[in-house]
Amino acid sequence: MSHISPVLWEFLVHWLEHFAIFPPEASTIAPYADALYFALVGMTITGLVLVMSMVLFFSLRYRKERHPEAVQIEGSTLLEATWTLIPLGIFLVFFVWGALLYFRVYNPPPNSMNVYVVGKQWMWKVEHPGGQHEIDALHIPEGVPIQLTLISQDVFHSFSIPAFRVKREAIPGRYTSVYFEATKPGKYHLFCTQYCGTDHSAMIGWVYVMTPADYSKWKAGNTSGASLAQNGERLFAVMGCNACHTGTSQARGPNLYGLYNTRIRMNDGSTMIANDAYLREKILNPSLHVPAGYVPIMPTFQGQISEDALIDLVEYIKSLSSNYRLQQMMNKSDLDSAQPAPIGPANQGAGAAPLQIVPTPGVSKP
Amino acid sequence: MSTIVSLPDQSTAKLPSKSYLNQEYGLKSWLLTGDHKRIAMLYLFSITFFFIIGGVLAGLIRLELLTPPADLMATDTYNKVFSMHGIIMVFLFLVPSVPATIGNFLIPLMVGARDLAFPKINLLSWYLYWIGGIFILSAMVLGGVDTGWTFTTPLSTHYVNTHVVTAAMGIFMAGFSSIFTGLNFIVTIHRMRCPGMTWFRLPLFVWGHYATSIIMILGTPVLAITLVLVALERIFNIGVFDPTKGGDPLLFQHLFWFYSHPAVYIMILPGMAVISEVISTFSRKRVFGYTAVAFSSVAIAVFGFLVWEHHMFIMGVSQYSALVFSLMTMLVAVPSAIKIFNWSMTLYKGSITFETPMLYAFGFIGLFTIGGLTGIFLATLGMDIHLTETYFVVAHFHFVMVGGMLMAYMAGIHFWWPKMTGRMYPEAMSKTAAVITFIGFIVTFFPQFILGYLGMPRRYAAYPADFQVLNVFSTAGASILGIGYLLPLLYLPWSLIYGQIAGNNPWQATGLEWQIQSPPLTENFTEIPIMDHEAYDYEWLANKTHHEVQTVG
Amino acid sequence: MTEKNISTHQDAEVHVVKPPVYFAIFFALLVLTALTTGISFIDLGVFNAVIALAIACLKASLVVLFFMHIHYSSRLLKLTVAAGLFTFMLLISLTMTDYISRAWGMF
Amino acid sequence: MDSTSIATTPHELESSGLPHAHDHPAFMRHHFEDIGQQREAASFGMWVFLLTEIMFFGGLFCAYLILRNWYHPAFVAGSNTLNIALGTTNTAVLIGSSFTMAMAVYSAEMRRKGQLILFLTLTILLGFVFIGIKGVEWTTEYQEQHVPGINFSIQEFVHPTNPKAIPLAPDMAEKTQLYFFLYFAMTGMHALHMIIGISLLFFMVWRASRGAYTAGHVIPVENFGLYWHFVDIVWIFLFPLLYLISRYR
Ligand code: HEA
Ligand code: HEA
Ligand code: HEC
Ligand code: CUA
Ligand SMILES: [Cu+2]
Repeated sequence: MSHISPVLWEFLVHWLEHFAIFPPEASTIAPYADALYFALVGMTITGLVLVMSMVLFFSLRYRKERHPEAVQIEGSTLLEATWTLIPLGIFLVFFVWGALLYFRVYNPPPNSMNVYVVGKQWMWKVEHPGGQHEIDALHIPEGVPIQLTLISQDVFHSFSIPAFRVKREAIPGRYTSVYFEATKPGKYHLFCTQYCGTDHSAMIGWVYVMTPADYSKWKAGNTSGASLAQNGERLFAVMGCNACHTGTSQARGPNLYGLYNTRIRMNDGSTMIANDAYLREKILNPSLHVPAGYVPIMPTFQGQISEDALIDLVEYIKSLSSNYRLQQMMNKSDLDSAQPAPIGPANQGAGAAPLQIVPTPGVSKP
Repeated sequence: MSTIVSLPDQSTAKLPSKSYLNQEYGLKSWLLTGDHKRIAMLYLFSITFFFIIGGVLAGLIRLELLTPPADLMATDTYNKVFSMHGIIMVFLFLVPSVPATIGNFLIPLMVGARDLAFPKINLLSWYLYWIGGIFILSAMVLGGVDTGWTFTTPLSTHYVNTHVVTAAMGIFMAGFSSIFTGLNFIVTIHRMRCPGMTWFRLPLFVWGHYATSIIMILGTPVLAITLVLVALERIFNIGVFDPTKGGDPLLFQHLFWFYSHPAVYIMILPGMAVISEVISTFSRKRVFGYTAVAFSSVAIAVFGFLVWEHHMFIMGVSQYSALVFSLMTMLVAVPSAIKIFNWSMTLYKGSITFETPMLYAFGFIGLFTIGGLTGIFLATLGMDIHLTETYFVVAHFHFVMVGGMLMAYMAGIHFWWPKMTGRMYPEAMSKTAAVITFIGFIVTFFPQFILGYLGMPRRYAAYPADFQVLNVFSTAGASILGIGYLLPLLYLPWSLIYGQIAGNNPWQATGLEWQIQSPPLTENFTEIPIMDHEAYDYEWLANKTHHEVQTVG
Repeated sequence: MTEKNISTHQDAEVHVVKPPVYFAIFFALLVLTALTTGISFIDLGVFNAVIALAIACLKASLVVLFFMHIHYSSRLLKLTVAAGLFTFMLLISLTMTDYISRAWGMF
Repeated sequence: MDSTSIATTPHELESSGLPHAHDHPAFMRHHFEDIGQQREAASFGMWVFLLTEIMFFGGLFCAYLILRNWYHPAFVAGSNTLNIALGTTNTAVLIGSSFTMAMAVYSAEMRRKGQLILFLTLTILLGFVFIGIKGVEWTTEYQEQHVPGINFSIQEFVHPTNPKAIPLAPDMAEKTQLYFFLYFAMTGMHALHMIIGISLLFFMVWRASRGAYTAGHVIPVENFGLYWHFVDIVWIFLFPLLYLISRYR
């Protein structure tokens, strides 16, 4: 091999080191996707072999030298039916199979840990409920079902983690979500796959899957001090929301406690679920859907508030489940929220204490 | 029912003294012609021009992707290059490729008419094509467009400051050019068939173009109005497609893909039309299951309108409507399968020869089957999540568009070259080119499937080093492919002067177009023919030898 | 098909529509215009939209059938018109499958 | 019929280029077999063209329907600022012009030159009246600052001067901009078609005065009629969608 020039040699070594033909399988989704993939590959090979062997065999057997006289054949309804129905049946199997996977990936189970992702030209901003912010990186614990709630601040982006076989577009104006559960600690590629302008190809990063212990350490070491809900609480005051949403009966705006995920009646008689999308929509286009019994006097905050801040507000409203916390906020303007909140997610704001939201691996199985 | 058809001796063939090529001389006689055959030649010349530009851009793409970082050109430049590559290849090359050249040339001949129904509109559509082309070229020269060929909003409306409006207007014009082509075809096929030419005596080529024309006239206007909205939105800063102003970017996607999905069938049906003719001619047999093949074209055209949302599966469309569209996509794939199987069966008990067009046709069958079946991967909802926006999609559509349509186009050009010019292309050379193209193609685009499953995103100027090996393969393949396309670019013009004289019916094909002189007269038929046999009646042809058609002069 | 009527253009005889028909249609269209404007001033809830569109469809059909002679035309032209409407409906209805069901399943 | 009937050799090709000898009117194009075929091809061609026009406007209608459902109050408020009297008048005018156009076709078929010119001119006049009224409306909208991208202001919708109008919340009032954008896009596209039509009409009057259409060659008049009626139909739908629907909410 000595006659190969050293430069070329170096190249070859380099390539071989970086050569892969199959991505790592690192989520609970991946085996399902791969199974589907191999089934599809199997179908393609079968179909191709079938067609090509017909073509090859016939063109050898009936080439002019061997078969100078063509026999005219009209066609055959039976054959037509066969090759209509069999491919149709095969395709339908894949339709059902694919649909099941799709619904699984895009409908996160309710117990999953929520991480917000904001896409903007040209970076990913990840916000953990505990207030940890990251850019172009995502740290997650292994073995925990995770829901990403994505939104874009400008154009379409797409959050793709090939090793997990999941991706979802972050679109402007609306939340989208995707679910996965990492299975193998490690460092995986993160891409923006929807073309988003000049630096589209630089909108990449890494996903770090950590053992739960490592993850807790990381979390504690990276917290910015205030959880999303706490930030939201502050914003709620700063933006003047609490001027109307006082939580009292004389208030101009409706009471927001315990609002999240309830079904509310609108003034046109329809009902809506107060989910993340609804809360976000209320802040930007308040008069689009007006709850029964109110006049649309709430001002719009469109253009005055970033997607990050919206996420904080939404998190905050989600975390409100009793009057207690609002009372507390009204009384004290300092954000000392060391007091344990009564129930559930509301205690995310509990300062530097480890967040309760991360379910232990045993509990997390969907 | 068996037939022996042997190829005629070409050594005695002479060029006719009078033909559409020498009816009149001078630039003006070409630029103001109403003759569909001359317009076809004008188109042939024009789309070749744009194919070279698009091909050179493809070469630049591949060169840039040879190494992981964006070193050959800046990311912005790269973005402009692939956008222009996509726009030119789709709107200025592939959409008009077969219909406007071969279709334009042959449809009147095949239905037994003197010309298309509206010769002036036909000429107009060529001019519109060029106006569109000039708009697009000027967008490119003035600084480019970097939105991709899909013009995704709000990127294209509010976030880039390149020449989106110019390019959009270019596509608008090119779109109307294709609408007029489709209009002409539909009217001609309905209204200009010669006596005895019933629907089921029409060659499958005509059926394929009929289906294509349906899509052209019903789909293209939606693209036109969408682009107008994009342009207005940019100019007046409105927000029908911009969520911060209350609009919905997905509305753009819906309108755009309402055209652009059916448009991919504009880009394949004429190719399939060519393949039907080629396969049947070189196996000396009628196409197996004629009616099934004919109706599957129309079925593709109609069902093609029901599946557009499969380009938006992960963009936040309703999951339920994604179900509907995935199901429809599975249905629309079936007629293509029907065609593939019927062509394969046509070979059965044929008497097959392997002329160049036939080699390209075999290439088509193999590559389109792969391309089409990988379309099923993408139509499968859960799989699309992983594969969409990666090189898998790039590989899929190059397999169907380059491996499918471009192969078919090459097959068609070679097949009808003797009819169009009266001369044969060099046989050995063209077979070499066909084989080179096939090998080059596989080496270029097959690795991209693997890259796609690895997760390499499309439209990336720079990529992680893990992906380099396969990209090097791809670039190497593109060089081979380039040679494969360069060869015909050289030997076809060469054959215009030095090629062997072909005679009227060098392939001994049954089509009406082969029964007249090559190249044909301006008025095609001296007397309108009366059709008394089916399109692929080789018995009729075998018994017809004593009526062998003479050329003029 | 027999050899005789193979030619596709035998039915070229033109039906000349007489002015009284035009007058009648013209009058009907004016009446319908007045009607639709009038009804729009009455509050009928959702039916305002339904009626307005129904009248518009009626008017359009009158124009197509008589002013544009489709009533007297060959089946091909009738089918052509139908094809246009059909594709338009596809565009609307299939786009709607997305918009209508987007909020579904968010329970 | 035997295969000889596929005559392909030019036996008696005259240098004049006209391939067949039998008599036909001068306006017949040589690539048609007979005048019936030409006529059928032409009217079918026109219809196919109108199909593309349906889909062209179809995209706009689709956008309108979706956004209207989203921002219903804004679209109602926007719609309520339009002048219903002018809209109705315009509808009547356009229907009238369709009628005169139909009569023009009839006159051409009857080969009455004077009458044809009369009706074509009337159609032009009514066309101009339509554009004129539309122009008045557009000017009002401009004065009321309702032209998106040029001088749009939501003032009118947040603090309506009309006591009967329901004020909109500012965020909803913003969305009236979408209504007006689509309003201008749709009426503008429609008016563009009218202007093209009127230009063609001028040309046709000139041709008619030279007797072009009253010697049996009615195809151009007929096809133009189809186009004109189509433009009328578009308006028949625009009128209720833009002006009438939900006046009362
Ligand atoms: C000529 C063009 C062409 C053609 C014909 C097709 C044909 C098909 N395409 Fe493709 N497609 C494109 C051009 C084309 N496509 C382009 C340009 C894009 C990308 C646009 C962009 O984003 O830039 C795209 C993208 C694309 C997507 C979106 C991917 C994404 O962005 O996520 C999807 C998803 O469903 C898809 C599906 C299909 C299907 C199901 C077919 C079917 O019609 C294929 C049917 C054919 C077969 C199925 C093969 C024959 C079958 C057999 C021989 C039977 C085999 C036997 C057995 C199974 C037993 N295509
Ligand atoms: C008809 C359609 C068509 C055709 C024929 C081709 C042909 C080719 N295409 Fe392309 N391609 C598209 C349609 C087409 N493409 C579209 C729609 C996109 C998406 C754009 C977007 O994302 O917006 C795309 C994107 C695309 C990409 C992805 C870019 C990206 O996402 O970052 C790549 C990368 O390899 C590529 C490569 C090629 C190659 C190597 C060829 C080769 O087949 C070309 C071979 C031809 C020639 C080379 C020219 C002829 C030869 C000569 C004149 C000789 C001299 C020239 C040289 C030696 C260079 N194309
Ligand atoms: C001027 C008073 C006012 C201010 C300031 C205000 N709101 Fe409101 N809000 C209202 C009123 C009134 C309603 C009910 C009517 C409506 O939806 O417009 C409402 C409704 C809501 C709802 C929906 C409640 C339900 O029951 O459906 C949410 C969520 C909300 N506001 C959040 C906020 C947030 C977050 C802010 C600050 C960024 C804010 N509001 C500021 C008056 C106000
Ligand atoms: Cu963000 Cu691509
Ligand atoms: Cu598609």
